[in-house]
Amino acid sequence: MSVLVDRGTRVVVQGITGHQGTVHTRQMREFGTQVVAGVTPGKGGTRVEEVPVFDSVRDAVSATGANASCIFVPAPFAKDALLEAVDAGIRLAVIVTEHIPFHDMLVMYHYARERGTRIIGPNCPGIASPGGSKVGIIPNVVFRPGRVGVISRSGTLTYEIVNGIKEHGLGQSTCIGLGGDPVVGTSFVDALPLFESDPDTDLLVLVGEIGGTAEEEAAEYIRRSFSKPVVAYIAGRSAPPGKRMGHAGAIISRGKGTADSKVAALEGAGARVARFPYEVPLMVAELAAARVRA
Amino acid sequence: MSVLVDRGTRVVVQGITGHQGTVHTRQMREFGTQVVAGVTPGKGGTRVEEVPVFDSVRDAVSATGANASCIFVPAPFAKDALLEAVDAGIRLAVIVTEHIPFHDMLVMYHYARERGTRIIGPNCPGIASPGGSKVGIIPNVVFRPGRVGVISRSGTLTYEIVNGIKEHGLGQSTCIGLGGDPVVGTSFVDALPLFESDPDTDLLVLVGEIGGTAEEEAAEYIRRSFSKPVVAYIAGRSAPPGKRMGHAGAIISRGKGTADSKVAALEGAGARVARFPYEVPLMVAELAAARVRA
Amino acid sequence: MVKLPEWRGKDVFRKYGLPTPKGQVVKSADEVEGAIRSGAVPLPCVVKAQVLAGGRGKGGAVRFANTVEEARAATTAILGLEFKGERVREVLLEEKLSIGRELYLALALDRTARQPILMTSSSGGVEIESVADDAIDRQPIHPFPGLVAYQRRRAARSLRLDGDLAKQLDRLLGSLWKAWEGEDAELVEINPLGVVGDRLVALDAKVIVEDDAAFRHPEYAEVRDDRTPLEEIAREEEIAFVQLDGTIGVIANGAGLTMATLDVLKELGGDPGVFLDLGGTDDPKKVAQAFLLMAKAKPRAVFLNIFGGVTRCDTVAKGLIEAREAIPEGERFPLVARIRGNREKEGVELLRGAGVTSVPDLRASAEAVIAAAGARR
Amino acid sequence: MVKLPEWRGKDVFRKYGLPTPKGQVVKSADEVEGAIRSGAVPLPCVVKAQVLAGGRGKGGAVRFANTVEEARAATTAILGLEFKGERVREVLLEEKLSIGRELYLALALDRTARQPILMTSSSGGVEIESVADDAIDRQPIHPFPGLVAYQRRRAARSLRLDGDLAKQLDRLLGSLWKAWEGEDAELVEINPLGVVGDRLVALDAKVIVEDDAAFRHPEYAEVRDDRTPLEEIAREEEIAFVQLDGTIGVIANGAGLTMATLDVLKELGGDPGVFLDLGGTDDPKKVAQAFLLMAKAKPRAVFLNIFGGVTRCDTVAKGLIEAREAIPEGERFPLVARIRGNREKEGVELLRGAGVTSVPDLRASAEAVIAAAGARR
Repeated sequence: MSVLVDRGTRVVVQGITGHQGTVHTRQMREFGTQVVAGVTPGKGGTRVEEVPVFDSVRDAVSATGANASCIFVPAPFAKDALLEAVDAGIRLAVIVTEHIPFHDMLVMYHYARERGTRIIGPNCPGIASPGGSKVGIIPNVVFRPGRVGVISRSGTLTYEIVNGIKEHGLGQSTCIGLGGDPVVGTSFVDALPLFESDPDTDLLVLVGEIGGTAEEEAAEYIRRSFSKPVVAYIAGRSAPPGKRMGHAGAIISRGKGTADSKVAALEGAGARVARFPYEVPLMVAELAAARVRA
Repeated sequence: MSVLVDRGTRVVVQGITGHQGTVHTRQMREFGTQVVAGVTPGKGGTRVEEVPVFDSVRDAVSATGANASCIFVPAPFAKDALLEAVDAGIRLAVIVTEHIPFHDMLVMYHYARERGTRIIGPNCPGIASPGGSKVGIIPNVVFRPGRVGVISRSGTLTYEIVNGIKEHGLGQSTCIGLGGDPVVGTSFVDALPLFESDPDTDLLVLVGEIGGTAEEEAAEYIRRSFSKPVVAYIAGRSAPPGKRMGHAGAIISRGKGTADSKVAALEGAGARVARFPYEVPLMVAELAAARVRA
Repeated sequence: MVKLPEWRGKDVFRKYGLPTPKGQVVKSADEVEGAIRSGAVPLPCVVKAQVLAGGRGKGGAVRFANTVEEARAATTAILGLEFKGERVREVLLEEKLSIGRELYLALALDRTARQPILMTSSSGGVEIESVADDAIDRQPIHPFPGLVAYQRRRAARSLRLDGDLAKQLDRLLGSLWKAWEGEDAELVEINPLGVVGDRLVALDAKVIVEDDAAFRHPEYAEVRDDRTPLEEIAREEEIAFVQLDGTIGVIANGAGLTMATLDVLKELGGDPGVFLDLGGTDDPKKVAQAFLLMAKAKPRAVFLNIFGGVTRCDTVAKGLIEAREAIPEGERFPLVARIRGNREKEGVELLRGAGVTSVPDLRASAEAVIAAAGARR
Repeated sequence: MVKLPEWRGKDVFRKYGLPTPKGQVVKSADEVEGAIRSGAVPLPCVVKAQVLAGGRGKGGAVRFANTVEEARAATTAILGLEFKGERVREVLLEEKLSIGRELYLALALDRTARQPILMTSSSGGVEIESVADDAIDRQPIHPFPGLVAYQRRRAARSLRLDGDLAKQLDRLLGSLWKAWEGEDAELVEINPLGVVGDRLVALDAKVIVEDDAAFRHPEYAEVRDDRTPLEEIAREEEIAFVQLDGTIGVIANGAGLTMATLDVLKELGGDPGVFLDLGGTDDPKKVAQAFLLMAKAKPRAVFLNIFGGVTRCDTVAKGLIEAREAIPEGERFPLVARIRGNREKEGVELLRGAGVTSVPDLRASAEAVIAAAGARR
């Protein structure tokens, strides 16, 4: 088992004919993902990386049984792409696109949620379960099947940490990059219960960053309802207030969203919080070893 | 047991200080309904028929634990009243108000449904379960506890038929007046499963009328999934096309919505369809007697 | 239903940026020359009767004109018509366009889904009822995000429009949606939507505004509809009132009961002529008003069928007694009453005092009123 | 973030029908007389520096004037100020109103609920952070129906407004919601909202438009923000770039990794001075552009920390090599590189050819760059 994706996941790539869409379709297929369709309006009937392209998600779903979507559509059109996916019955939508206005995302989030479609992202690297399926853009090379779950607001930093886990001889159950925007479809507290109930996950790595209170809410959830060991890292300890640090969501504003507050909350909830990113794999390895001994 | 309402139903009356609101608060209380609160903005702190009045539904719910609302608010303000009830956590909203624009009702319907609040109405007499609770305006005198379920698009015609059932020595489990508008919160197909699974209902009376295809859809549902005997009556056999017959929803347009089509569908589904309204109680009595013998 | 005449529907279209032909409405032939000379109506032009019924083309209610004189003559001819029972009072003069394909486009209500539905068909220009079901594409629109881009793309595909025409359709659908919402429409229909060279043009316009939203649209207060004069009065007095062909007037309370009463009369061989639903009221004056209105419809007999709830039996009896005195000698009618339910005893008592006996059995009372009305006309 | 200056925020308010004081913005004292004589600014008036920082009142950046001469003098004085590091370039002259109560009103984003949130407090006129939590009423607004009537009533109760003032608030909140949506705002704040006799007036205006919606708002393209000149260039070149106080420039890919790199430097005793997130790119030119921008910030040393994914290691190496040649002599800097991940081998090879050694261990490479930057300033 894994979280949200598995070998049965059938992916339609929205925006498949764009450069990113094409490159990552190839990489998803190399990972082992069943990419069954692509969509680009006006390009129906063509093929990209052997994958048939359709004019609409509805056509793609009815022809191929796609049940998940990976969205690369440019920001001004991403809202429409997501609504189309939801209306076509897609249950999992990974939105890689960055710079989507949060006003659009508010509409997308509520529309999807009220119809039972889960959004991951936007502005995210997606989700991958080694040996299973990947929907998104996380490099294939960092993975190795294993029992460590990872949830993160970052992209590259996640690759770095996931790779570190691999280099320490361990592997991942499922890794989810939630995205760096202020409004995301799936937050830590939405993802935590999935890992809690996943029998393939023994321990969890949580990578947070400054801005908002998602980590504080995660800490509260962990304290009350999460039974597996957690190793956390928070990026942005040195960031000044009032500045957006790359991610639209990474900003300390009006005194809220500091790294200190997040670290304190997570430690209070019993998580081990690393000071340096390279400590994360070490802590994971330690906990995994303890688990084996126990 | 009963359908949707019972002794645990705690009603807030929105628009309680209006004439209708006050009159029907009294009658609901006489029926045995727990009317726990009223709402009229600006009248908070007063009392109507011994019931405390609040400025907002939120205040009413937090003070009294109301879980159902009966809405008498005038049409231009009904949408707001319903949204307020939904946001305050009300799970059942009976909207008595007539002449609500269906454009407003589209918003109300989807907003409520997506949050798990059931709407009955608008332009409806409401729901009553004799010996249990009544939310709405059906006259108390027509009822008597029993095992006949009633669902109807009409108001007065329903009273007439329900009264006839009483005069034939039988009684009702639950009676729902769905309302005469083109867009209603609960339709026949929404209500039928509730009666199917209600152990207190032995047989069902369905009172339809011209306009729309709700009866045809009900027939399809009955044919496939409804196991109890059904007696039906359709009003408007003599109505000409293109004319609204009192109810906003009662109109034959573009060849759709005729009584003939509805009668044929219901008969095809195994329902007994009465030619005259006064035949309905007779048919019910016959079926009830057959059931007792069986 | 507030059915807007074509010219007014096109005014609505222009308000929301939908493309329409150049044109002007006139009420007399004398206005024709000015309309053409001013440039408002280019020649050659189409001259169209402004009536609500369909099938104008075949019925001689649409004509063509190449000159001012021809336009004037066509207008005179059409203004003299009575089209399907409706007198023509207004004529729309419009530029005559060279039409390529004729498409169909409409937003209507899907009662079952509780959603607006976008209907598109490349078989436009004919009555939509005559188009095969699978030649019409239907897309439900969720009221919250509204008509979104992917749905507009699908509409373009279903109409086989691409390139710039697809872009025009995209904008046009945006406007159509705004018109649907802004006007509280129950139908917005463009049939046909013409492909005129490289442009899309709404050649006809059907806009029906829902009655219950009238309070938001005072601008339509005086729109003439296909109501009879008495129905118009009833509307102003907020009485649900429909004139039919028969001889027996029915006054009942509640739409369902009133319909059922008409049905019973018909089934028993009677000939119902007026549907009057008192609705819920506890004001005898309102009841009296209804009786006075009924009198004006000159029924041969009237059946009063009340099941008292919100409307109490004694209220109805008081209203009836009040009305009886006010009805002019020549408009009086035989009455059969059946009043039951809330305050039945008081109501029956009051009626008896006024010389009216309430017959509690529906069938018996219906038969009595049929007898009172006499043979069918 | 596009933070609008007060006068521009008030222009937005007026566009949506929100009540504001009469006033005019000036850029020189010479414009003052005209503004007053024309009636645009009644006397007595308030003279306010148009800066983004708060606390203007205490800081001498708000003054009062009873005559043209006083207004001119106040304008001259304020235009000479440097307020919290920001030079005053514009001054807003406004009618001086007799203010009763001062209220607080704002729409902001609640990230957790993924909803806008309406905040109201009867303790307006002070920084909202200083107001007790329970003195602020918070209502989440669902984006679909928007800010509805019952929520506006609750806001009126929380602000203790009734009668006509409550009606004014109802309309005002309708406008505020339209401004929130129409301007793609991340904050719309009125602090204070003044009760002026029997009127509500927005005495200040804070409107922040979200960056990602800039494509829908070309009208704000030239709005001056609190970015440094280099940050402004970076914005135009679409590079995530933040100037800090320290000496070490960091170029990394991905916001999280870049932040983490800064953190590592700081933890190890270094002093990061520039945050530069390359983002995802496979264009060496884009990488070169980033290095050239970094050079302009004059760091004592630069740390290149790449984990290759979408951005490949060889692309970064090529960009670096391209940039090195283009950087002017005086702007060159010592570089420590750590490149890992996608095409690591190729990238390391290329760098070695250019005389740069990639240190794969994060801690070791961080310590190397700290050493290269020398002691803290």
